[in-house]
Amino acid sequence: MPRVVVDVMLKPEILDPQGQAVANALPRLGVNDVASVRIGRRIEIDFTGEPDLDRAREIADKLLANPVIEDFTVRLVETDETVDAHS
Amino acid sequence: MPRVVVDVMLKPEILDPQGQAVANALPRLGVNDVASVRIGRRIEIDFTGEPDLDRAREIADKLLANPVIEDFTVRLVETDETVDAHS
Amino acid sequence: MTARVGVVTFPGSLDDGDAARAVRIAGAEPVRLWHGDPQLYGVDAVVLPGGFSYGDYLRCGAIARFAPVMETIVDAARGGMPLLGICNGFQILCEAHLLPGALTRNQHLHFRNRDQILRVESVDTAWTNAFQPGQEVLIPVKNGEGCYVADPATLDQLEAEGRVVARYLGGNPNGSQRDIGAITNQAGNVVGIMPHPEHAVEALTGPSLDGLGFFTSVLKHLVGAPA
Amino acid sequence: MTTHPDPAVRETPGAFPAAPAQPRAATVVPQAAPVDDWALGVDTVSRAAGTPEELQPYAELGLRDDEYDRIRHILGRRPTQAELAMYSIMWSEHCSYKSSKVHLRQFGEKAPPSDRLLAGIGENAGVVQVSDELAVTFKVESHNHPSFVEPYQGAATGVGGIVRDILAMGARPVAVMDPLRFGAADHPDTARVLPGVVAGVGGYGNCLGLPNIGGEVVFDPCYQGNPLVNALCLGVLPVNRLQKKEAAGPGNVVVLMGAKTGRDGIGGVSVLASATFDEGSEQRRPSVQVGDPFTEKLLIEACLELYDAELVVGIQDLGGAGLTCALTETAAAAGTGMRVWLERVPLREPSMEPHEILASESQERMLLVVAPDRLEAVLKTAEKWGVLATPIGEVTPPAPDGRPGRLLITWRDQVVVDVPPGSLVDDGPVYARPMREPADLILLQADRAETLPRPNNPEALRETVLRMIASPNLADKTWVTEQYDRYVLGNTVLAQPEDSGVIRIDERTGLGVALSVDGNGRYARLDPYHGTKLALAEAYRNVAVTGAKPIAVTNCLNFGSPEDPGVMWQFAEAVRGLADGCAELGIPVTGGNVSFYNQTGAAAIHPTPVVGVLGVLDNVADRVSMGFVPRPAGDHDQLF
Ligand SMILES: Nc1ncnc2c1ncn2[C@@H]1O[C@H](COP(=O)(O)OP(=O)(O)O)[C@@H](O)[C@H]1O
Repeated sequence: MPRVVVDVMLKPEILDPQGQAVANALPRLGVNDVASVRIGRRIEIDFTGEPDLDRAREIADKLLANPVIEDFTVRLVETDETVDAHS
Repeated sequence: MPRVVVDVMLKPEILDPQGQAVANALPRLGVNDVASVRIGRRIEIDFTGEPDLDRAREIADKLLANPVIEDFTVRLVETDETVDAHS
Repeated sequence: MTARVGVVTFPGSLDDGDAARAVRIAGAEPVRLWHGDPQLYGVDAVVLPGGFSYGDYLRCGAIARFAPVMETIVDAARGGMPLLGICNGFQILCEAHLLPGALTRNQHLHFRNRDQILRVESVDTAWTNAFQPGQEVLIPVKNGEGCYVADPATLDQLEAEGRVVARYLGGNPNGSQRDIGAITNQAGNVVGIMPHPEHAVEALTGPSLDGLGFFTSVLKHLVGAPA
Repeated sequence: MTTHPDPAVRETPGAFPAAPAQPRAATVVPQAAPVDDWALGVDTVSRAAGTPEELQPYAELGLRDDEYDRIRHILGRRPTQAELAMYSIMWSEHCSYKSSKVHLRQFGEKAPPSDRLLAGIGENAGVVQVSDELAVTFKVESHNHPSFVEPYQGAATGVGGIVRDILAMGARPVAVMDPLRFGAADHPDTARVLPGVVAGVGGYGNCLGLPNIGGEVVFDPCYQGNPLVNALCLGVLPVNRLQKKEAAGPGNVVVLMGAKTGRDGIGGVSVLASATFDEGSEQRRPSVQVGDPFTEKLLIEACLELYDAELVVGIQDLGGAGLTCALTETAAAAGTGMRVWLERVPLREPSMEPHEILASESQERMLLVVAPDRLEAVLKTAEKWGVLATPIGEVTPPAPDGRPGRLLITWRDQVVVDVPPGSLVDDGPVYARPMREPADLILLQADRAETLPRPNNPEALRETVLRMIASPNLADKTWVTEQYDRYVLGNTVLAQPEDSGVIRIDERTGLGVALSVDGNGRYARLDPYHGTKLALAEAYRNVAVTGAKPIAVTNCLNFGSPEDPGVMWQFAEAVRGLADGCAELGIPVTGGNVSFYNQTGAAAIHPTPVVGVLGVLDNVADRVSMGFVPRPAGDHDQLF
């Protein structure tokens, strides 16, 4: 059964201290060619029946993202493309 | 320029209190057909030059994910597919 | 008649008992309200206390906003009822769009607890009329997501309308834009504050008694308010 | 140096108390079932009876040959897989205190008489009466190994565990403290462990709304591969709200309340995967316990409401040994039996097997014993607070001849466990392990401070002062302590950087308690007997200088492997020192925790007894703080 994935990221103009902390730590790992790192949330939703994208969009808009500071996208993903399928 | 996206999710057997809290809140929004919600992180990495997947994998393994409790995937995404492109 | 001030308990509220104590010390009657019960039991004002409502797992305050009691509170606040959100309460007020902007992760990424000096900049609100303009107060701050952000236009508007209620002095504890520690709505009845005035109401347990002013203010406001 | 008081101490082959083998219960008549190759998917009691020769991985589970034989003797057959898991857990060092028991007895034997003690050693936590109406309970526990593997979750669940211990006594948890030990401050692994541990202690405690009122941060290379994360919790209860763990009253319902059960921390028993299991073994990896402080907060509020309404007969928290420990301890304490339908346990992963459910260390769970006519009210309260509560079994009567009842557990109508609960709890092995003063001790002791060069000119003095100032062990601890909420609950009278935390416990009268935890591994390494006494004396002094009267002691004994005679000697000396010190000071040890196997390879940590002392202040307004406080009257007396 496909799964709905909602990606929520801070708007580009909002400072992301976590992403910055990671970016600042990279040179210590010998990584010098990263321009920027942004950290957001990935939310995987399994529906009991058919996955419902509109429903998911509504949930995202009301609850999962805060429109003042965040943008989101909603998409369907086959279960074998999910993170646990290939780790 | 394509961007590298690292998705980090808790391993399936690990308790996800965040996802559970969201799932429990949904009925109050009138949503009753969601079976489960899992919440992880989405990390967007922009390289100064060509995106380097191997490099990204190394960063993910060392810094972005906690291998004791998390799995991750690394992939290339065209910038117009990113979250801020269509919100 | 003593004023009745409601204090809401959400699952995960932590400073609800302290807020009720502060209300009592200020001379009002605290009335405990429950997140799942939309009734306000005729209270004259409401405090949304600090804590981690619903674990604060998604975003602080995001889930609490949908509690049944919030619907009634939002309506009452739009009608002019004084409403104070402390810390998590402030986050809930922003999530509920009663106040503009949002509270995000502290810039230094740590939870931080310290005694903080604030300058009270607006004394025209229901919760700060007992202070002198510009008065400096010492109040504990303790949060992990207390960094206030809003777009520049909103920030300019807040400043222009005198709605920045308090600013951090002597070091910004969380990276808040323009050192903002507390704001109010246009009507001045709804105030969100990140530091914890309810922890500065007793000499024995707090760094000062400065927090008491927020609670005595609302009593003053209620007496002066048209019935 | 001192030797053990008992000259006959040796590795005891007959480590078991002379408990008679229990005859099989009449409830289950195991038939010599055909060897059915797991036809039922699980190892049942009748299958176990029919396959006496089946090899079992008891050694991998940490059981010795004689321990396994003993289990067979008790049951009159081989244990089922689930039973084997249960015995291996309950007879582990961690649960059975098999190496420390013989020493810890001194705490009881040497303790001064106390009429304040409402519950002592052996309970989840000691309870001390502090006024006509109020009692307090406190205990310190370790979560060292999990915190090394996953610092944030290890430390967080350490706090969660000790809080549930306090809750189980009927108390509202009101404060925490965290004695911590790390490797060298500049070691890269300390940079991984320390921030994670501090964030975990803070994250869990802050989210529960418990003020953190003190602790320790000590750096020493001996803790490099084995940091110590000890957590203390203080609770307050009305005297008449004291809870019991006894599963009394046949017919009463056994209710599991709190989080769903997952494969958390089942590492120990993962060798028991059933023979039918072949696919997805990847997913059976033992997993790290993840804490959910929000659920714990709801659990606290729900439990307190149940206590106040007098809705529970008995209660026990689920800690390290999960359901196994809670079921057997509650039944054994009452002498009753218990009947449990294991498939009723709400699972996070439906594929879990009986032995995994019994061994799971999933956090935020409590076991309640409830009279049938109160069940509905209990479930309602749980629902009000949004926590799961599920009846999973019932209390059964003792045997007609008065002997204790049996614990009978079924899984989808198959009997998978049928044991005398006391055999797991009380009849475990007890060892008087060999002890020997470490060979290097004489040399260590000979190398006295007097032999160190003294700064004898201003330049050397300056250099010494600078070195001391730069020492991480003397540095300001604000980076740590400001990540902890000290104000929540509004009763914190003293906290960091004071020597003791002071908490007001009665707003009307000003009654309060002072608490300090202290330990010094270096002193204890040099002389475990006096080092431990010094830790006690320091905590005692810290409490006394606030103006409080010290009345009770808790302790967490962090040591290397008990199988190392040198470590065992250190342990015995430390216990003797603490027991003697307490006798001299006239205050009892009310509880504590032993953490063995703190070592990397053959190198043990310094013996690190951490001692907590609790004192009473009739009025917290009279406390004396550390700083100079100008008084209106103008007297500036200060205690040091
Ligand atoms: N891990 C910790 N958690 C909470 N408080 C701590 C911790 N470590 C140190 N503290 C507190 O910081 C203060 C200073 O600690 P320390 O320098 O060890 O004091 P001292 O040397 O006087 O014992 C004390 O109040 C102590 O309780």
